[in-house]
Amino acid sequence: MIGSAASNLLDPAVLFFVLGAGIGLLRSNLEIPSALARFLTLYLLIALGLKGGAALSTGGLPAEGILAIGAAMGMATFVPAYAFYLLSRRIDPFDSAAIAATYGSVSAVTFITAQQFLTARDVDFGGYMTVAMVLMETPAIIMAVFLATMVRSRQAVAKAASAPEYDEAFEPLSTREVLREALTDGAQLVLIGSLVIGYLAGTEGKEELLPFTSGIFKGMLAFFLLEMGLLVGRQISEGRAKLDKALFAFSFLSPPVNAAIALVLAYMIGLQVGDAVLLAILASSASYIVVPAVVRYAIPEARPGVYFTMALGLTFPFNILIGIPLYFAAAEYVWP
Amino acid sequence: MIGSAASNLLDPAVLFFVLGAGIGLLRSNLEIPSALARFLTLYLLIALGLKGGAALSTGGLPAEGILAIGAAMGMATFVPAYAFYLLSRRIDPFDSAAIAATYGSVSAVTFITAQQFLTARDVDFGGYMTVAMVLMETPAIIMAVFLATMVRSRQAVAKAASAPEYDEAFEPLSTREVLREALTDGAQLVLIGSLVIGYLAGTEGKEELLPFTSGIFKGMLAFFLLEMGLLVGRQISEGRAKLDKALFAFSFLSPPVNAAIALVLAYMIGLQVGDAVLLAILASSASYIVVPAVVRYAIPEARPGVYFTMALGLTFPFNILIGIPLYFAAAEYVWP
Amino acid sequence: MIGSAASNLLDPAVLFFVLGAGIGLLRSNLEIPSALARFLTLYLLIALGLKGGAALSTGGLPAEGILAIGAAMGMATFVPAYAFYLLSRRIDPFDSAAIAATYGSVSAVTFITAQQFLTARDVDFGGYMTVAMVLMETPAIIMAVFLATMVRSRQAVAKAASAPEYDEAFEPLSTREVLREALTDGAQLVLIGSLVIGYLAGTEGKEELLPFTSGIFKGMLAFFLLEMGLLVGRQISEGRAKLDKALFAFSFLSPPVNAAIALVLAYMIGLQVGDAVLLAILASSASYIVVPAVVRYAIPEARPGVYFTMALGLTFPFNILIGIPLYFAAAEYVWP
Amino acid sequence: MREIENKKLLTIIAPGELQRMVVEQLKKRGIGGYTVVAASGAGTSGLRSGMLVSDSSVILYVIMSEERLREVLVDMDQFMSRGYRVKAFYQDISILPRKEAKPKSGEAVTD
Amino acid sequence: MREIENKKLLTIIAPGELQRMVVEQLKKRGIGGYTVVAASGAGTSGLRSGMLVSDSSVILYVIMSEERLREVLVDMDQFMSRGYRVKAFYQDISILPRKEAKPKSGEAVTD
Amino acid sequence: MREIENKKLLTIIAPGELQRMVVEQLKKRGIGGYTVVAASGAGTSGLRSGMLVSDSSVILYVIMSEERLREVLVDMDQFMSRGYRVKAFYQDISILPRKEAKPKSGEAVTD
Ligand SMILES: Nc1ncnc2c1ncn2[C@@H]1O[C@H](COP(=O)(O)O)[C@@H](O)[C@H]1O
Ligand SMILES: Nc1ncnc2c1ncn2[C@@H]1O[C@H](COP(=O)(O)O)[C@@H](O)[C@H]1O
Ligand SMILES: Nc1ncnc2c1ncn2[C@@H]1O[C@H](COP(=O)(O)O)[C@@H](O)[C@H]1O
Ligand code: NA
Ligand code: NA
Ligand code: NA
Repeated sequence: MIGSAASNLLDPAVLFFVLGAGIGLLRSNLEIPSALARFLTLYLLIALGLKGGAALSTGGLPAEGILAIGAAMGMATFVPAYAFYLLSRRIDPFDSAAIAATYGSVSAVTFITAQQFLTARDVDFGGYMTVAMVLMETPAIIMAVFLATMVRSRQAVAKAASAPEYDEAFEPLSTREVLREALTDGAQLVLIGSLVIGYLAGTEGKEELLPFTSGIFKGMLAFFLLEMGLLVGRQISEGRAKLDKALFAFSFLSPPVNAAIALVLAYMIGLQVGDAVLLAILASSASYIVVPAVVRYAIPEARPGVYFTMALGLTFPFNILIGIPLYFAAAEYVWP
Repeated sequence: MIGSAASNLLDPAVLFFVLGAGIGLLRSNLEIPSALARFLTLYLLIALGLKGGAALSTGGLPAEGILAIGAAMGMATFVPAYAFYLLSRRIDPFDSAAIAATYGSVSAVTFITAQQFLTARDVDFGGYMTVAMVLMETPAIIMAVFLATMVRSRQAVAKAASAPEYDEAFEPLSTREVLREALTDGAQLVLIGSLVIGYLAGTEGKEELLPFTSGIFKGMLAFFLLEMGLLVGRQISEGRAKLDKALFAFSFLSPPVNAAIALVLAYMIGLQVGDAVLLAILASSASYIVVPAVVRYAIPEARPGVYFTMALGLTFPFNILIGIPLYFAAAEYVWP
Repeated sequence: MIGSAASNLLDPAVLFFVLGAGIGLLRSNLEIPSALARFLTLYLLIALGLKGGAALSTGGLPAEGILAIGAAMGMATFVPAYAFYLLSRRIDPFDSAAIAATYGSVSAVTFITAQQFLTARDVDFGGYMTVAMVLMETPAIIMAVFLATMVRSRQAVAKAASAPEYDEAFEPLSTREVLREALTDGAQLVLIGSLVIGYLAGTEGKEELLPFTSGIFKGMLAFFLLEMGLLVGRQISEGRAKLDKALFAFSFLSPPVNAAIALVLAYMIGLQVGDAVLLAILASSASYIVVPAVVRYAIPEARPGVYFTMALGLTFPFNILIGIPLYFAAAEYVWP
Repeated sequence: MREIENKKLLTIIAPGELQRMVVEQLKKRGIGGYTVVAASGAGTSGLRSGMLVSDSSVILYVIMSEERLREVLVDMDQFMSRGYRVKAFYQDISILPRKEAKPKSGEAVTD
Repeated sequence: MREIENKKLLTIIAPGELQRMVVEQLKKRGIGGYTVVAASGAGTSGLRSGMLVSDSSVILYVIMSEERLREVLVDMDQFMSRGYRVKAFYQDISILPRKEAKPKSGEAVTD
Repeated sequence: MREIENKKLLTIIAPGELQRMVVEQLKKRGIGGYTVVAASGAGTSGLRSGMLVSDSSVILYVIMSEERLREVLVDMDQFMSRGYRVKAFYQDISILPRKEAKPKSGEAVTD
């Protein structure tokens, strides 16, 4: 396991993450234009989708894949539920709902980094895992919105009693509006579309795209991780959002716990080791692109300084640096 | 022909165009930074120029090429002339002049997509077709400017009679200024420059550039078409610029008509089938980058909401989705 | 030598520089989004660092390398010293200090272009030359800051005598602040980090990055040189910053002089010809990214319209077009 | 030269994800014209680098008459009381009026 | 601290393709200083996404004295009556005056 | 609707490299909120294309009270007399006040 972790830390992409974090912590004035980070995000989503679709079109969707997808959906429902249950006793309920959505969903970049990790070790995994990833986003968001609606109506009752005039201003979004936002999120649509295109495109089409989707992929990922590192480093050095201790603990403890549950589940339903590790990553990672973008719209009462910081500033580096090799080592230990 | 159209629709680049259009129609909040689209535009122009130049430097400029270029220039003069004649009887004459320039000129991205279509079917074409493309821009713009100047002086006479004080403010640009703008348009200069560099650069230089100009080309094109699809989808869903029915008809009818004329011409002068299809594409496509940029400056009286929307929102998708396979099928049917 | 210069001028990257300069001189409205230039800068620094690091990890650091680094550091101290001594007799001392830093340091893009030039001619060079390049930045900046501090205290004494009230406002930055800025400059950190990552990453990691760092490298360099050409052409056609004749002379004369000194030094310490040419390039090139960014902060009294224009607008094109083949021809003539 | 008009310039600083929401609200008030600039910044919710969609800011500028401004301010106030983190402020401006529109076929008219 | 000056801030929203034209016109009036920001937006001529050169907008900010402003407004009015789709408005600003220029060799002077 | 507040909008045009310096100075004055936009432009020191870090400009917008403004202006004046090429000007704005903060755990408070 130590060997695996060390060799993970020698992966150039991971090293670029560390470099970025270092530059951010040093408060360097390095300015990465936002257009560039957006470009790399889109690129990674497209490449991920195309690869997943291509794998699906050759590998099909075996029974194993359906089980994996089911397990993923299960995690995407279970994680927000228990997260909200635990958190809302201690912190603001809207923040709790937002965190629940964030952790119930996934981080595509963590997933991609884990895929690279597995590929470098010649461990196989199925194209359906990308489908699983895509499908995890929505349940987590929907659950969170329902939780928030629940909180809102509770508070409305309480408020109406004490300050009846405030009530008027309080017209939360209709569920229809929220669903539209969740289902038309740009990043999500690009990913799904690329998955479908990867599935549909003929072999020739795929081969022509290879230098773009595979050749330069590792370099583009390294570049993106440099930027994410920078963002994380700045967030930490800025240290504005002073988080509650409970939230700190949650950011670092829920990932391995969720990964462990996922690994047990994977073992029980008989997934191969690569799929199991990816399922663990899906369960343990937290969304810092799609979900915060939707939640900012759907649960405006929650504070992005809390859920976004936790997902990007704490859980993301944890998984990139420690989580991936840790879950892999655990899986290798258990799997025959 | 149906097979050809279907396989065109399974080309990843075309699928990405459809994906983008879908995302735009869904009014997703996907935000593609403008710097990225500009980057991809420049990239495509450079790659197109380099390839054309390289093809010229090996293939030379045979008699056939000179004929093809002549035919292209002919179309670039004939199309604006007849377009203006037809349109100005029905709509604002400045708009008519702008549309004439737009349709007399070409869309580089349509041309590139058609080249990819032919390459995927192992159909040859000459590097001189890129020269033809480059040379079509200027005559179309010059004609349009002369038409606009004509309209302007007619109107000035009419106005001077009725409202003499308005006259003063009316100092249109000198022809020199307009020509400067047309000839120094950035996109145009980058394309011409790349063509020359592709021609001059030694074999070694070319080979070093291959991973950049050819390897990742298809992926970059797909990415750009995603963006263009998004733009088209948004334009349609926005539906601000409610176009006159005649303009709708023109957007969809003039492309096949121009393509048919071009194919007849190509057949008569004895072009090979690949060159013929590209000539048809040149004749039928409408410029939405270079010409609108110049026209906005040179014919400010025309409304971009009209000519830009027609070229990008209607004719461009028509050609990408239907035009290319249609003209190819027609050519294949006729050519021996 | 003439053959070498001519073939340098047929290198696509160099041709793109000429194209960009032409477009800029024509005052075309070509607008290259700033995010794109920043992207390409970062890309080039990363690729340069990774390659240098990889070369170091295989080639090690031979005695020759240590000598080369020592010579580079010597030049980085000597050039600013003599530059300041000469210039400050004629022009503003703060401007002199800034120019000294600029010319004592290096231009990474000139260095990269020279590496490409050598590679195209199968001339070897060591990975330690990249280390030398990195190490040249800091001494030049530190020297310049000390020079500026010296000038400042001299002026403060003079002013205190004549206009005592002005004095107050005059609180220059502490050396600590300036050093922080110099050492945390973003571009510099990215380069150093990439060098270390290139050194650490396993062979596998390196190979996965190859399509990104080597495959598309030449194309990306050509693209960046197009932009730099545009910037240079605009600066010249704008002609705002009317430079003193002495500064003109300095911009064109100091490069070959510094290169000559560097070549003599290289010959004396027994470097191979490739390393010698690179040392000449390091000595003769002037920084227009890192140093001006730091100097604007550290020596605000100096005018960027002077030192930035000299480095980018005059010395950079001189070296790209004439310097590289010239120094190479000289080295080839002398080396056995 | 034509006479200068007095108008209001409303500036809205909002997270990028909320741009669509704000624009659609403007449309409901009959306002179809606006200008957007990408921004970054910092505030109580921390840094907003603009590097991720979930982390971006925009500045929207809307020129309008005083009457319309009043309506839009009420909308923005509503947004803020629902929890949306937008900033909205306005200033007086003096503007060259738009060219008298000669009605033509083929283009819709907005504010 | 030095005294604050009163100036005018002219804001011009224009298609990207017209930036050069506007800047050259400013130069004719002796104004060499300006600041430009890339923008997108919407108006009567539809969406301007900024994604294509032919589809881009810029905001130009020009700080100047009231006298100069008058001249520039006439120019902008002319542009508009020729059909150019620019918006031009101005506001009062209070500005820290530039450091008294100590004349040095080597740099030109602009507004 | 809540009452409108009167505030000052300070605009600072600065080279990109000085953004950090300006922001840190604001922080010393207790100001943690600001909005930044990337810009290009021209002035006495020539073109600033924004294409290189060493060649970039930013516009910083800071909303604040009149008292704070006074302090910050003194800072900016100091910067200018040290030679830094920043422009600083301010205007009156009318702003929708921020939602009354209900204090929650987990987030720091800035200006
Ligand atoms: N005092 C201020 N001046 C200018 N912009 C501000 C200020 N405070 C906040 N902002 C902007 O508003 C955004 C959200 O602020 P907040 O809701 O306080 O996190 C920030 O990212 C800034 O862009
Ligand atoms: N009411 C408005 N407020 C702010 N900006 C506007 C407004 N109307 C138009 N614009 C800007 O001006 C550009 C051209 O407007 P138009 O000529 O109406 O299409 C638009 O793309 C917007 O950027
Ligand atoms: N008159 C002006 N109006 C608006 N912005 C200006 C003006 N003069 C200078 N600037 C801006 O300030 C920056 C530095 O100006 P300078 O120090 O004169 O070179 C320029 O690059 C412009 O962005
Ligand atoms: Na998760
Ligand atoms: Na055409
Ligand atoms: Na040097």
